[in-house]
Amino acid sequence: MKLELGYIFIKDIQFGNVSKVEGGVLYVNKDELKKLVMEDTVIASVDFDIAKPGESVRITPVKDVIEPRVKVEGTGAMFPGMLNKVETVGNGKTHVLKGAAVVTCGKIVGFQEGIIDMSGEGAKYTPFSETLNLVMVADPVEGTKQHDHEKAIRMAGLKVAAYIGELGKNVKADEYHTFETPNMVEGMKLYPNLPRVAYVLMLQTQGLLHDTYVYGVDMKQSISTLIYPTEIMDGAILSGNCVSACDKNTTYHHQNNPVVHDMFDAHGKTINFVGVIITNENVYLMDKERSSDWSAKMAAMLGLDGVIISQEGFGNPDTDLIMNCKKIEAKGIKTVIITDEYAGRDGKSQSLADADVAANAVVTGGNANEVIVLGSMKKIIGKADTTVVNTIAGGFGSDPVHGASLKDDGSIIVEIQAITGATNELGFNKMSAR
Amino acid sequence: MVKEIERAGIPVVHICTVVPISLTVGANRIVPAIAIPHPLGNPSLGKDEEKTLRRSLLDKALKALSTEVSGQTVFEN
Amino acid sequence: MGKIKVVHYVNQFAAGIGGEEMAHVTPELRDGTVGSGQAFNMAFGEEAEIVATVVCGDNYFSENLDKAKAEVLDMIKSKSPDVVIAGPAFNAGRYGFACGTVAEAVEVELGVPAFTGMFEENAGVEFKGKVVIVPTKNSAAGMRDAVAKMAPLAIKLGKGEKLGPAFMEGYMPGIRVNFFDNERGSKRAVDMLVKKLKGEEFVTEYPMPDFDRVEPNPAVKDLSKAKVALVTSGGIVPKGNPDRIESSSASKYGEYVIDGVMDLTEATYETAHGGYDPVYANLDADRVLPVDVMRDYEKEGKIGSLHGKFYTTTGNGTSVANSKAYSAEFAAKLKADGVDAVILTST
Amino acid sequence: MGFVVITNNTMLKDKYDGEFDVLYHNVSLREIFVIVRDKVHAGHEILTHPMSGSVKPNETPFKTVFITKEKGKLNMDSVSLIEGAIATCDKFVNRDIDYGSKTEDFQLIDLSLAESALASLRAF
Repeated sequence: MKLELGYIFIKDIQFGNVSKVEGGVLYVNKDELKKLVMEDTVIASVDFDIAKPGESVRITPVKDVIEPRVKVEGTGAMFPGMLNKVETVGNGKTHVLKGAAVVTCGKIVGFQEGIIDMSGEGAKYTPFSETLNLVMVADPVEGTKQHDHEKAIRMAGLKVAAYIGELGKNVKADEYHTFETPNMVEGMKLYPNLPRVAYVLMLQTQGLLHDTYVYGVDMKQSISTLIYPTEIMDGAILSGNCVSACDKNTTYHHQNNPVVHDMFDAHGKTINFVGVIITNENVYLMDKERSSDWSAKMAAMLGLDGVIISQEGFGNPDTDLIMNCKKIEAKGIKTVIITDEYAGRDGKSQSLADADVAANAVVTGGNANEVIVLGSMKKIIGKADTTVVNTIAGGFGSDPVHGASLKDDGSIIVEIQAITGATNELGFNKMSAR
Repeated sequence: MVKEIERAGIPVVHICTVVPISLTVGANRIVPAIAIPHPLGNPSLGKDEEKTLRRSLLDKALKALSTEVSGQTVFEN
Repeated sequence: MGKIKVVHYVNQFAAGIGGEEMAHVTPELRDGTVGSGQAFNMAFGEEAEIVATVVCGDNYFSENLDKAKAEVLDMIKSKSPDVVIAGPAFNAGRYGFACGTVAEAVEVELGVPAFTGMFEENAGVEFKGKVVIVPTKNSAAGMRDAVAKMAPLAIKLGKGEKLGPAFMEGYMPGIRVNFFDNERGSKRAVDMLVKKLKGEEFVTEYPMPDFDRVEPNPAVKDLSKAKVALVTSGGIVPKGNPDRIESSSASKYGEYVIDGVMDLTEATYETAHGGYDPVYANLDADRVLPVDVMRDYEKEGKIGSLHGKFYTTTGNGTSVANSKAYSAEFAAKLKADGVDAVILTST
Repeated sequence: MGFVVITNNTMLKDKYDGEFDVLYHNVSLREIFVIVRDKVHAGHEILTHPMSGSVKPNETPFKTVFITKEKGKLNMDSVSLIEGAIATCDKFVNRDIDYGSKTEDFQLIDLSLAESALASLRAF
């Protein structure tokens, strides 16, 4: 399967009368977007704002981040099975509004999560301080059930991203990049001497605010399966996760999966990138056993020499990660795992909930418990009062050392787990720990 | 702990409920125990019966101490 | 701003009081430097100064752990230092244990940064996950080298700065510290995998616990003449837990005399362990520490004798490994007492 | 296979009590783990991961864990799972959060995590 990605570099976002992409500027008609979102009767109110790199702006509580893309050629359409019909994507041509992102924001349940600072200390920890963000803040009608609320916000974000992406359909891209995965037989002929390598992508799948969708399927109901890496670039995998800001994979992370990209870079040079095995992280232990058995079995069926396994979320996924690693190593296939750590604020606690000698090659996204101070910002998009900041994962109501997270001057002291994407377990960031 | 005793030059037998842990911590002579809250007992037995059970475990422990081993050995019987 | 105030912790040997024969000396606070402290002051230049030195005998410290720790902490606290240096202990095991204990306690209880230095095979290295330990040579001949490595860390910590990760600052890896690497994680993962596939050396970013092994000792030739000791990680203590052995932290051990004790009863013994349902052990502690049967063996002549003391800890199964330093210590005591064999019971 | 559920979540209890065995305890999340641990030590096997969800142990007061109804030989995996969960619990600092009116949300999430296991649980 072959996909061409055309990058249209976005240098600025502005509200305007006509929605369009022109001269590298994304113009957005706010009213049109509002109308689009308000089609869903669950949404009572919605507003949009723009946050740019370097500005004194804090966005919170962040739910998802989505990159605007549009299919220009090939089968299927963006976000298949969810927003469009379930037709295979990942082939033909796709345009990307590179540098822009749609950020969805708002409280859903008692758990709040996700801070994006556009400048200052916190900006170093989130990749979304470097994107031009169109932020959607939406509230549901009173009495909306939590499940419906989550779905409405998730769908609104996708709709907005697809709408914006569509603006790039007939714009000439600045750069084109081609990604191709030959079938297995051809791949072996092409690179007979390179190690056969695949990517095992673990998806969080546990219930409300903990779900991931593949072509519209709730992934917890699936066994491990195969997918072309280019399908992921076309929005085949979507995030319904709202609970672990630092180490969940937003939809943006999936669209730009860094393991996929770095494996493509090495493809034909040091490795033969065969494809992607996607697997889940369920609550029921027998599901975990079954899914990891299946990943290992498929790795063996594909005749692999090595895999990279990435994780999503905190706690119980450590068990899936170690199961996958152990079982795949037991087949004689070499593994590298990507995780993050909860080593306590002082870095002195056991980092992972599970461990095994087979896991001898580990890449870490850092210690999520490390405490940092986020200076006050001139502008808040969303809400940064005590009901959000102190209850956010990584925040606190009162702490013997630090007091409450939210200070009178608007500055915040939190563990970095509160920051969207800070310790991403796909290896999206440069941060690490030793 | 078991390794430090061994390192000091004293033969040691580890009576432990969770044998994999005992293997992990580096015991060389291992006797599996009954249950975590009562490794050398069983409250559902009568007093004398329970002591007999305890003694059977310790018999195994003594046997382990007087048996030459070359590596990690579990004394099941 | 004035000079950074440093308090230095040393043992009897480093203080020039004497060797093993003086290891019993009690803690003493002296103004200024003692022994190697001068070398630190030279290295500090104008930035920092050792304002006081606490001297304590290694045996006194380890045999009176709680008391000694409290005394040492009080002395250190009285000088309100910005940073505390313990040692370096080089290859002296009990000194290493004391340095690790003091440094950890200073950080946890006084909230003052503290660190130590020692040889990588010192049993006190166990503390590397809890305190910063600078690797040193194996004898005091390496003092100059140790001071050169430790002095800059003392200044950094004394200024209240956070240390970078171990490989950047030169201390032993153990405490996890974040930093920004040159490549993103996914690229590092691909590079690591390529190396692993080629069979080349690669360095994991998070090492799993290491599993070193000790060769088994020869079997006991004649049990009927052997002195056998009981040790447990099941937390059995005299009723009321007189030494306040903590329920889980496993930071110390209990040593109890059982001369004349024939049977552990509900009235006399209990468990201090927090890692399992204590009901059964509290009703009859022989279920964890089988004194009753051992006494029978003794009477029957199956064993020579039951050692007059038992040792107890509360490490739960998985953390049994994390008690190296103090285990080494009571193991040495058992050896010195002529114990021929040990039965270690765990839950 | 028979299962029972150990929970401090009244929402789950109200919904399923009678349908299957619900052992409700009005205790903290950590104490739920300790109850599960003692059951494991007694020979029950854990069926659902005690650290279900990415909700940190200091973030929610509610926890539900499914275990086998039958007792068998001590299950090593269950032992390390529950000991790991308790150790993780102790690693996180108390946040002193007033859950207030949000209690229902936290109960609902726990319920949803638990229910995500039910379909598979019942299949076996």
